[in-house]
Amino acid sequence: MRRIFALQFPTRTLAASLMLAGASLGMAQAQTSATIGMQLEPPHLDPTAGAAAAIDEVVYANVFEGLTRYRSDGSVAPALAESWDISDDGLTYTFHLHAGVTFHDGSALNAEDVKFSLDRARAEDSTNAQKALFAGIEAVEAVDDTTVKVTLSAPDGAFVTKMAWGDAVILAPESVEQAATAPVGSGPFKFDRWVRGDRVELVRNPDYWGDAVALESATFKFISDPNAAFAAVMAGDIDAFPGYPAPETLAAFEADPRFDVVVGSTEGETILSTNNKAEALSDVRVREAIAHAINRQEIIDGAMFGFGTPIGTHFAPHNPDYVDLTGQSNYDPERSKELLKAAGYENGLTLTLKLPPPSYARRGGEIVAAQLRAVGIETEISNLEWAQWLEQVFRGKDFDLTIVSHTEPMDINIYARPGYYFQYDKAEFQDLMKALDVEADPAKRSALLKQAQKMIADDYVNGYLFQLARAGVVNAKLKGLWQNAPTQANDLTAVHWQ
Amino acid sequence: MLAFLTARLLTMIASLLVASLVIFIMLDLVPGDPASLMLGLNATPEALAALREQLGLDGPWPQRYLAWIAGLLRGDFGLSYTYRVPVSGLIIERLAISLPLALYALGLTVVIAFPVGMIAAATRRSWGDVSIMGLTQLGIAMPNFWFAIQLQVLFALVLRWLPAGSFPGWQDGLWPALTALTLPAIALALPQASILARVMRSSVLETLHQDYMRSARAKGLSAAGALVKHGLRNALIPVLTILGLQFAFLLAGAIIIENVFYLSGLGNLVFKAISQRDLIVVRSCVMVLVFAVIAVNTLVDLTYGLVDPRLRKH
Amino acid sequence: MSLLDFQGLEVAIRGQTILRPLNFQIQPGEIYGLVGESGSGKSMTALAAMGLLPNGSQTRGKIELEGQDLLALPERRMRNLRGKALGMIFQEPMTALNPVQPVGQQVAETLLVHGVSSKREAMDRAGDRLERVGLAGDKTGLARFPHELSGGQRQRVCIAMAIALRPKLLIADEPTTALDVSTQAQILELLKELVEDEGMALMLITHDLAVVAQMAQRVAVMNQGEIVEQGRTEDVFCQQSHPYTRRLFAASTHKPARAAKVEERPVLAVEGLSHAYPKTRPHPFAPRPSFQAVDAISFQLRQGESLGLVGESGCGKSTLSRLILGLEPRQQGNLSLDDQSLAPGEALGRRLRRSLQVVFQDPAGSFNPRHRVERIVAEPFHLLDKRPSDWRARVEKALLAVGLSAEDRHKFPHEFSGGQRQRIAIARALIIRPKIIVLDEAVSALDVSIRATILDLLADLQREYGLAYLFISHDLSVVEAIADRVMVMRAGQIVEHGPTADVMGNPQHPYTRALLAAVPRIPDHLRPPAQTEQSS
Amino acid sequence: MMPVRSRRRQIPLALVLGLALTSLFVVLALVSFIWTPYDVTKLDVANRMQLPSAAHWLGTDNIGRDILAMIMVGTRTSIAVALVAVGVGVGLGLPLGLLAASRHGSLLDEAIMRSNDLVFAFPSLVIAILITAAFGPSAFNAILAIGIFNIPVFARLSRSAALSLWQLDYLRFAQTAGKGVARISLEHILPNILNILIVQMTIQFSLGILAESGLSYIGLGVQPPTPSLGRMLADNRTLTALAPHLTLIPGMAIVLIVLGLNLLGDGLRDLTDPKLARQR
Repeated sequence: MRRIFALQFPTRTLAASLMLAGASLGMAQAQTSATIGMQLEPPHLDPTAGAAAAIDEVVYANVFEGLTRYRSDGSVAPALAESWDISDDGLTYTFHLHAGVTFHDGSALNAEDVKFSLDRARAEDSTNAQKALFAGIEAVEAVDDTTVKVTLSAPDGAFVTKMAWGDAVILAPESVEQAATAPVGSGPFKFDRWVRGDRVELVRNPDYWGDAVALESATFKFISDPNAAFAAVMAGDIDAFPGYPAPETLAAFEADPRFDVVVGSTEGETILSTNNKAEALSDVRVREAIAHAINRQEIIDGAMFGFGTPIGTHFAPHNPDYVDLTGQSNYDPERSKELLKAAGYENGLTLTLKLPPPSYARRGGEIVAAQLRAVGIETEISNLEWAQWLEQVFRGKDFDLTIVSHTEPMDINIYARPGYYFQYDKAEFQDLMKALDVEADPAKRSALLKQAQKMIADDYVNGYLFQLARAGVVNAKLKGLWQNAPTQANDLTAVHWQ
Repeated sequence: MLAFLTARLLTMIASLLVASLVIFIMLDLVPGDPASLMLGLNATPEALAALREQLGLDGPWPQRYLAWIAGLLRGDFGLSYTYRVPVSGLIIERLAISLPLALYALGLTVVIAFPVGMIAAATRRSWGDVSIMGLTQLGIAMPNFWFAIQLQVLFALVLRWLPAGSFPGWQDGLWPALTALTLPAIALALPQASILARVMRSSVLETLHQDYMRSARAKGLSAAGALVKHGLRNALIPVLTILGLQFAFLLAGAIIIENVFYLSGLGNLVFKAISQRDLIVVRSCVMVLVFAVIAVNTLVDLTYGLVDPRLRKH
Repeated sequence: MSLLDFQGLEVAIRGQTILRPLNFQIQPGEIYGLVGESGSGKSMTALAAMGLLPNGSQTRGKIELEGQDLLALPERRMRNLRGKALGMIFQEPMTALNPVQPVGQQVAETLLVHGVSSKREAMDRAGDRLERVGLAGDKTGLARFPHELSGGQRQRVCIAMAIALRPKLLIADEPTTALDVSTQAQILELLKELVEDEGMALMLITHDLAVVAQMAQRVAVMNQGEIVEQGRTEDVFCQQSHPYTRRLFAASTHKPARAAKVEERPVLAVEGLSHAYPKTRPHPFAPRPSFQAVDAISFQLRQGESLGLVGESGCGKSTLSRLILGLEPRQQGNLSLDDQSLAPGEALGRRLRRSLQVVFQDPAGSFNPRHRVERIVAEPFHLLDKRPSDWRARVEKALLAVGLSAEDRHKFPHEFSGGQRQRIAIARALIIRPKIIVLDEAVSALDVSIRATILDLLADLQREYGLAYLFISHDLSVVEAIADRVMVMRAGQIVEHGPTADVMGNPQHPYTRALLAAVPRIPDHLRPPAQTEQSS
Repeated sequence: MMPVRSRRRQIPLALVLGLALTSLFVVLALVSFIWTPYDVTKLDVANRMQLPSAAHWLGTDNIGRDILAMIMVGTRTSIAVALVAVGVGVGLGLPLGLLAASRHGSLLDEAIMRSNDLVFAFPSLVIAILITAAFGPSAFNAILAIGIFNIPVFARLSRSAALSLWQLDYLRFAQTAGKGVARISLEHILPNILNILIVQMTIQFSLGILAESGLSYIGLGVQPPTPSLGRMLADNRTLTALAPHLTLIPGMAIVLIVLGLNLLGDGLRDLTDPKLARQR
């Protein structure tokens, strides 16, 4: 046994040598470029034709811009649209564009391009992954070069927010074909080259219409293996890894003055999704039993090494309208057992637990399984790739339980879709969402949202685990990256070396 | 010799055809729809149908197979579903890493295995031999990815002698590229070298017992002289076979090592393409790998002719 | 002074004594015969002289080459003598040459190793030497690879390698044992010539008394690591003062007493049997050429009769035996067995197989090493509908009939000597009382003394059971000893066929005549008077 | 004078070492059926990543499971997967090889051998990934993926071994005794190639354990909560630099099992084939 204690030494020597090496590394760094690590490589770079978060993480706000944009605190700000007017009936939005904006290829960005982009997104043959964002648009009209009028079929309080999504960025008709491989946008960075499987390189756009950016160039490097990510950051190959995939190693970076560990929130509600139409799970008592069997803190500690905020409903805790309902589904295994007994499962229950690849799901799944076992629910775990998960769980609805993080902002409305994979079908909730859609008054909206949060928590639709934290490791001298992730983006506009 | 060559070539083509059919059918059976993967959770059915048609995912399989083969013959591997760029370009880009890595590892394998195997054979049953053989057993027993991680921690993170991973490309010169490939090459080569050294040793020992070695001694050659002049070339024949297999393995088997050292090689491409159901890429990559194996085997067969005149006639 | 002087040489390998004190001398320019059966230590004697004993050998005594003790020489100096003063050729020419090197280079290497000439010169001299041994010494001759040469040609290359530097002594260890008789005669002739022309001495190691009789001036007879008798060839051959020498002589000229009654009825008849093997295509689209291994052969074998089939390697005799045994489907020609005629392609049924059994050459490969003798001998019972209930008793009886004990049935084959194993094989062939036994080189691998006892056994069994033998062999003298009639086979055809005495005494076909002429015989003047009487 | 060596037949050192190591792990695996120091599914997040101590002899992993317990059960899993995969290889490869040898030179022989070559030409890891992609990762599919590539190994080996036996006289004799090809294959060939089969089985067995660990490492092997040595490496791989014992211990376990099996194979070969033993 003595021998194994000796294994500890490399850790200490490692930390020491890393500190020494830190100084020299900083000196050698070219101070006008930055390398950003990402776990997933985008399949292509057209944010209007794919759902992959990685697309936006590269191009959002850097290469492409929309009419409006998210800021790091989650609020929506003007982007290409300087300002906008909303008609009294809430049906007509008139956007006023910045004058003199050009695309990277030198052509001017005008109202026609906006009309083209929005029409393309909502067209019959559109391959936009978030087509629903544009469903409410009835007509788009280019009034003059810098004015666009959008007419909605019904009032939509969130329309300006929807236009801030990456899926709503503005492209030129002449370059739309190449957007997937060599995107031409209007943002502060131009696409330079893409070494597939390895990295995407961007360079500063000297003709940018807005404030000039500090970085001359930026590289997004794709490293999927968490261990490789650790090695790359430690070795200094990567200046910042905002969505760092190995939370268990963050302690090492915290102890190292070369690095800052940045923990922010995301829009990712991580839930134990429950198939509400599955035999046993259609019984609310069983779902409640599961909720009480779960020890959220243990999952956050075990799977995320402490990074994450417990949630009791499908809503982001940093949102002003959030209601903390965690107490309603507190950890109470005895209550679980009683509920199960009441539901007729005192002799046990076996459920499938299908887990997609991210570590929150894989690790969390093992812990959830252990916790459920403690109250008498056996789980059969199967680890799935995303493709299989989509096929079996999301489309096929062939599952009892799964763990997934819903990263779209403000997506509580998915509970209003009876055909959605967890199959929650409640007319009252659907009415609630309809009311929300047409409500523009902020106070009333807030009340409706709180009511919705409570309703799904009362029904124990899913097991609500935690809000996914966005833990990133950043070179201590690199400043200006977003702390939170209101949308999936690595906005480099404010990034600079100290 | 010409007859032998054409026969080998015909067998090779036939094998490739059968292999292509097997690959195609196998991949057709893999469930998972690339279109829905690309459009994500909120995609509408119409959008999916539109994309499916764009990607050419519809149609009966024999028709799609023939289209694929026809494309291959023209050097057109099709467009990647996800990347939307020609597959051939992707493969060539990746081979620029995988091929040098495989060759580097193969070179290391030979450089380590040949002398080690010969020394062990020459000093058989001595303590040197026993410890060399013990070490090779250890080399074979190590999972190479585990070994790779240990190498990475030690040489890249603690000692900082070599980069932890990534490949800078060849444009910055030979040196950075080589240093970047050194750790992965070692991780790949050591188990292979262990295997080859053992083969080398037993192959050399085998020749030591041949009659012609006694003839050589009777001519006045020393034991070592006989080994070098008559034993080696004969011992090389089984070694060549193994070497051919190893090259094929190194080209395709580096997937996990590429992961550890975040290299974007061919293995990495296949791995990602499978998880993204970019089956057109998977299909072509597997085909390229199978082609490589069959080509290398054919090459090894032809090399036998050079080493062994007995095979030249047929 | 003698050229090579063995003074009390003793050799032990890993503690086991191989050679007891040996004392003999070889004079310059003479041919010295070392004769003995396998395991007598004659090869070890040669290897000791070359300094090439296996690892772990211990030696005592002296081997002096012109007064210099070879055993005391360091390896470096010994190496200088090998190839230069001492040349050696081995039994297996097929494997004695490096398969991946042209023969010219291999001959030239002898010169290069000793640094006596430049590379160019060495090749020239290699050409000369190859010509001297009867091979083409031009460019193409030098560039040929061993696999392109026949066995006899390869042995010539080995000789050229050994004599390239005109050694004082050439050691030839069974140089012709692996060769056909006609080739053997040529190689022996070559060796004789070389000794005369080059003035070197030859130490000829062989198991064949006739070869020694033809070649050697002086001879030593070895048995179990000892020289039991030595002297001038005439003296040793005529006087045979040691009992072992006498036994060896008797065995090598042994003719079993045969008194089987030959019936007229043929038990086996072959009519126009032909067989061709496909060869590899010269190119992928060419028609497949074939090789006619057996070409329209017809003969009959009568009950109680021994029919000999002789031929050199590659003449098709093993294919013929396979066809008769039904191991290969017959392409052409009828086979009738026990009055039942089978058309081409028609397989032997179990019933017919009962009358036909076989004994093969290799005593080691003839048995499943994991089965006990009992199970091995009982295997042919498979041909009966049911294994007889008294099968153990029958196995015992068969073992007793071949001169083994009943207890031997519990042993494994590796616990027996080569001769005993051949007895087991015969017992196995006998067990279901066949009418015919095919003896496919059945005694070729045996030492002469054992061979003689097996031949006696075969004769006894024939008399007792009225067996018919088809005796296939490359060795004319063996066939002569046992066969009533003999067939001479060459290139798939029977070239001569008749009663043994006629064929041997008055051969008609030129091939038979050449074959007979090539067989080494002990000349009459070297036979002791008593032996001449005994053999007649 | 050269030293005299004793003629006593030595039991190879490799055999002794290999047998010791292999039986150690087999015993560990067997004991795990009736006893493990802790329940392998019991989490103790508060006490995770502990170094070896009296309470946890080999420490705890990243979610607080006892490493010794996981090694014991993981060994069992790894052995089971590799064993069945070898079984698949022998079960299909051996009959194919024997069949091909008995019909040497026939079209069937050619077809069997060509398909073997074809399987060999496929990159095994890629196919394994494809299989799990198609049917989902599971122990069964891992076995399938590893087993498929064992088939040609055993087919080839048994064919060439059987072919050399078919040259022997006792097989010819068995034919003259009227025995059919199938019966001869079973009665005469199988027992005599068993020793080389067993040697190859130990080799493939150890390769199977390595392959399972590789598949599990990329998440395609045995699924949680069943522990496997490869998944232990995968689960803890990011902690290699911070808590080395988490990957060192399962890594060493794999090394030792595979080493044990390889030594066992070597030793067995030396023991059963004295000719080779002399050379080695």
